[in-house]
Amino acid sequence: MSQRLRLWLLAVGGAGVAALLVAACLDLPAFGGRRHPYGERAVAASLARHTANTIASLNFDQRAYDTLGEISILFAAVLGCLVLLREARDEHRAQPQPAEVALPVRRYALIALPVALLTGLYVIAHGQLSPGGGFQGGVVAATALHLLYLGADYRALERVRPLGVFDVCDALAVSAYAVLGLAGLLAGTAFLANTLLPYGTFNTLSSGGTVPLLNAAVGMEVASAVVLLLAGFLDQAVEIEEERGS
Amino acid sequence: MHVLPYLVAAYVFLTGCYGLATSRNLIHTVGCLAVCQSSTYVLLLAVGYRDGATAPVFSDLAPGSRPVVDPIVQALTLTDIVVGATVTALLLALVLQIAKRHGTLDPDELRELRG
Amino acid sequence: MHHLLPLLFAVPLLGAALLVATGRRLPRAVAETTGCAVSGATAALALVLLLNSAPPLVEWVGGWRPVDGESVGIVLVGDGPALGMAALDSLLTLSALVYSWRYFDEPPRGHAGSYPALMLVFQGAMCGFALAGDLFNAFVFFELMSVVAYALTGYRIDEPKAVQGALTFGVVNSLGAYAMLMGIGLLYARTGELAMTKIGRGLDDAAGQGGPDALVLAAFVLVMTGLLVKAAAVPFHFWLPDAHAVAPTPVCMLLSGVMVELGAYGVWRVYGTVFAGPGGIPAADLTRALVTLGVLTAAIGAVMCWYQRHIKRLLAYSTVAHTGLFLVGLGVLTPEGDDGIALYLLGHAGVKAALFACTGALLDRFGSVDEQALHGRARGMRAFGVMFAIGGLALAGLPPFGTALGKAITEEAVGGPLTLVYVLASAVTAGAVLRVTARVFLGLGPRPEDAAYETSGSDERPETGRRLSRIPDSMTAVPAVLLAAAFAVGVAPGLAAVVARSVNEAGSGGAHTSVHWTPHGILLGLVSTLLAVGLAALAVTRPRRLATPDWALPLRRLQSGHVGDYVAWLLVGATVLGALTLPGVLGG
Amino acid sequence: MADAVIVVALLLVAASATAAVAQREPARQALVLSVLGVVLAVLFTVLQAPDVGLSQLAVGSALTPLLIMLSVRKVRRQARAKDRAR
Repeated sequence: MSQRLRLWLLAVGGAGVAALLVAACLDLPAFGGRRHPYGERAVAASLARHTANTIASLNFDQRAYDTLGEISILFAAVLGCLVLLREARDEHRAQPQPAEVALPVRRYALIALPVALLTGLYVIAHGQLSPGGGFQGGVVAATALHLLYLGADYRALERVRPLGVFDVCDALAVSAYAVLGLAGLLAGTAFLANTLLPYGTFNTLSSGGTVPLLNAAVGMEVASAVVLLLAGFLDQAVEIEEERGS
Repeated sequence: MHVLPYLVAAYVFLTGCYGLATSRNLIHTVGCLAVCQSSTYVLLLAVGYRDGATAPVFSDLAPGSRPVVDPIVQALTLTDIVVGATVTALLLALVLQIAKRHGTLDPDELRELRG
Repeated sequence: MHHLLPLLFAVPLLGAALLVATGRRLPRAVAETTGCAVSGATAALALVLLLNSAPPLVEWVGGWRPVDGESVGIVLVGDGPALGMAALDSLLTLSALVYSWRYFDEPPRGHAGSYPALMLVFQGAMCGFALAGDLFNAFVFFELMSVVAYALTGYRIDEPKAVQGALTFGVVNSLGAYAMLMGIGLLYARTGELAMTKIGRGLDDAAGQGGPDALVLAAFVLVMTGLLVKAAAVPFHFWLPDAHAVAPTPVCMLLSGVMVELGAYGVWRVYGTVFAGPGGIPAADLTRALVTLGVLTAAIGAVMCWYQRHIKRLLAYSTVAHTGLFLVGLGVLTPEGDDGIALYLLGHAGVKAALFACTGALLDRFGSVDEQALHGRARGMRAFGVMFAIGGLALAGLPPFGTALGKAITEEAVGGPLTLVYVLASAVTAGAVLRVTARVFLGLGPRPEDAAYETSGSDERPETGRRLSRIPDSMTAVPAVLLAAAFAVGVAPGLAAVVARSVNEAGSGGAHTSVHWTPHGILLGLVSTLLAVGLAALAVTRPRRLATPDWALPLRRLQSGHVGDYVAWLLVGATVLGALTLPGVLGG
Repeated sequence: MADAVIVVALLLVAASATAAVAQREPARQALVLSVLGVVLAVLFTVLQAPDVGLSQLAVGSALTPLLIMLSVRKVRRQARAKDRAR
């Protein structure tokens, strides 16, 4: 199809969808409205179960099943990326050259690394109390590890990042989440029911029943998934080469 | 102000679609898809906003003392963001393989699947 | 019993996690056995739940049962159609895993478990989507299903076509999913709810006496765009031939056999529970939209199917044509139409998967799936030739296959000129399959010449590492069993009545219908079979007469393999969908 | 006051989204995308969604652009290797 025809189609389709969306926007309740029935129920349910951060209660208790689906997406995407970025038949690995890193960069990276790592862990741990949680903390912690690549070199990173271990962590975290769900079923209530543990004192680290446990599982899953994803791409960018002449 | 956030979401979505349709580089295509997706975040959070309300976190807020914004859409957006990152990663992995096997990233030059 | 519903997703997921955790040390045979065992166990669970699904099972995950009619949790609905789809996809996954038993070459080094693990997650995702009673939850599983499908489609990374097809698939489907999410956002803004039944009630309350407005229309169009992209309705269908033709064969069996159909199922479910009320989209408008798109899909799918020489691509287009037929049947909104489509879908899944399985055997034996290059070469593969021919006849609707029964009931429900669409579309696609049988397995007719604008299937790599000199028994048994199952759907006494009852209980408020063979239906089935045989015979003996005519060339050029084109078509499709449903909104 | 901040953040989102689409050079697009990520995070924070803002900051402005940069690097390295082989 020619470029021109495509632009015409795009113009027609875009105009149609734009008209539809604008008409819909005009019918939407005004921005900042007060009517949020499901939201109010969710806040009440969260407080009843002693979870200070309503978002955490939604993600790990009320709509915990969505989160199971979501970490499965993460799990599946990591698996998919590892399969897609494997060494093909006509490729081999080349040892990367140790790179010279400017001293200020190295200093900055090596100081920032532990700070970022701790921040990540702190954010995970306080998921049910303050903004943050397994997702955010997991990404921060995993990205922090890669400051090592910036500060030292690729081989240093490879040493602190045994991929086999992260593979297992990735699978374990998903299983842990699902098994916690099964525990609810076995205890006679329902899948992913938050009735196993006492709800604890409001606004403490152990409050919220199984919320902190599920949160930790998600943190572990996200962290290992991000490490594995970045590892797949780094491998491609740094190590894997095509055979000459192919 | 009543409809501006929704209109911005619609605009971002369509802009992303324009980028997808006219892209000349598949890595750019994947980036445009990420733009499309960010429109859904804007729409969802705009739907949940409430004038004069605060975040639904009660660690230093007495329950019931102030109205809070809708937490549901925030939970949905959180899920959505993680989904977006994984889709981006997976598509980029495919793009890398296309670059290897076809030697080009210009969709106009990929001529294997036609008719 | 209803507490077990989430296990249909959790069990395969745990199995996949187990395979990944131990995958580095696991020998291949153990990994594949585990995969089959877990998949089989899930299938068994789905069947047990299906047998107990009257009255429908409803599960509130996390025990968040409604208090005063309000809940904050996620609801799963395990009625007949939902559990039926779950059982179908589980059984098909099991047969795909058995088919690929020791067949797939080169599991990535140190990741012997990754292929069965991906298949298990795919199975769980499809079950989760079928059971979802909450719109956002449906979106999550929709995405999970898509993500796994992209990875599986691009599995053979050294095939240029495979990675290109997978990327196209990924971009178009993700965009569709985001459109669907925007639609969900609009519905949440209007009703403040996420459970499908509650959204439906919320729309009715909000509309009062007024009927639907632009917001409902836009939400409908956006949500349906996502689902129709998955169902590959014209003009959202372009990704399907590109992806299904290049995916590994066992994956094709799942993609064509059940994933695309899940899109049609989603359309039926979402319309029925969300938009069917007085505040939703009026029935006449839905019928106009679905029947128009369905007829177009069936026509374009059938024409394009006829002119393919790449056998997998040919089968992929036949899937497009058949989903068009499914959409028409669902679009007329009669209980009989729903029953017919349910049976048609079951029969089609078995037949289409079996045809793909036979094509996979050709690929592994000869390293080609090109109709012209293979001319007469497969004379020795008699068993596959017979199965391919039977598959073609079943696709045409030869009684007493399940496809024929479903088609006959649907034809009666749609009535009038639409019957003709069913007869023609099934005859043309089946004719193409029979033509392939005659040329490839029997070596009939002269060798045809090359055309200019098309995808040939000759330089494909076998999926087994090296060419097979003998096809393993597991690869022969799977298509045979699948065809037998499609046959059983048509003849098993009482099955049709049970399917009809559970579909009506879920969809049309327990309407009583009688579904059985009628002389009229048998006659139409025979007519389309004869037509298919005649077309195939004509094509083989007089190839020139049926060469691509000039009017079909522009149609073929539309399938350009360019992602940008497909995105533009997606927007056009959403506009068309909006235009087709607009009158009811203006009238209300 | 809050309204004005929201309006500004929204307009910035629209502008940086346009820029991200208009910048057709992938490596530069990655940078623009990370700006879009930051702007979105700001918008989410003023919309009283700190949780979402935080994850958008981590994912949208760090992880996604990083993945794009790595892909660009791989493609360039491959092109260089091809040139050398010639």
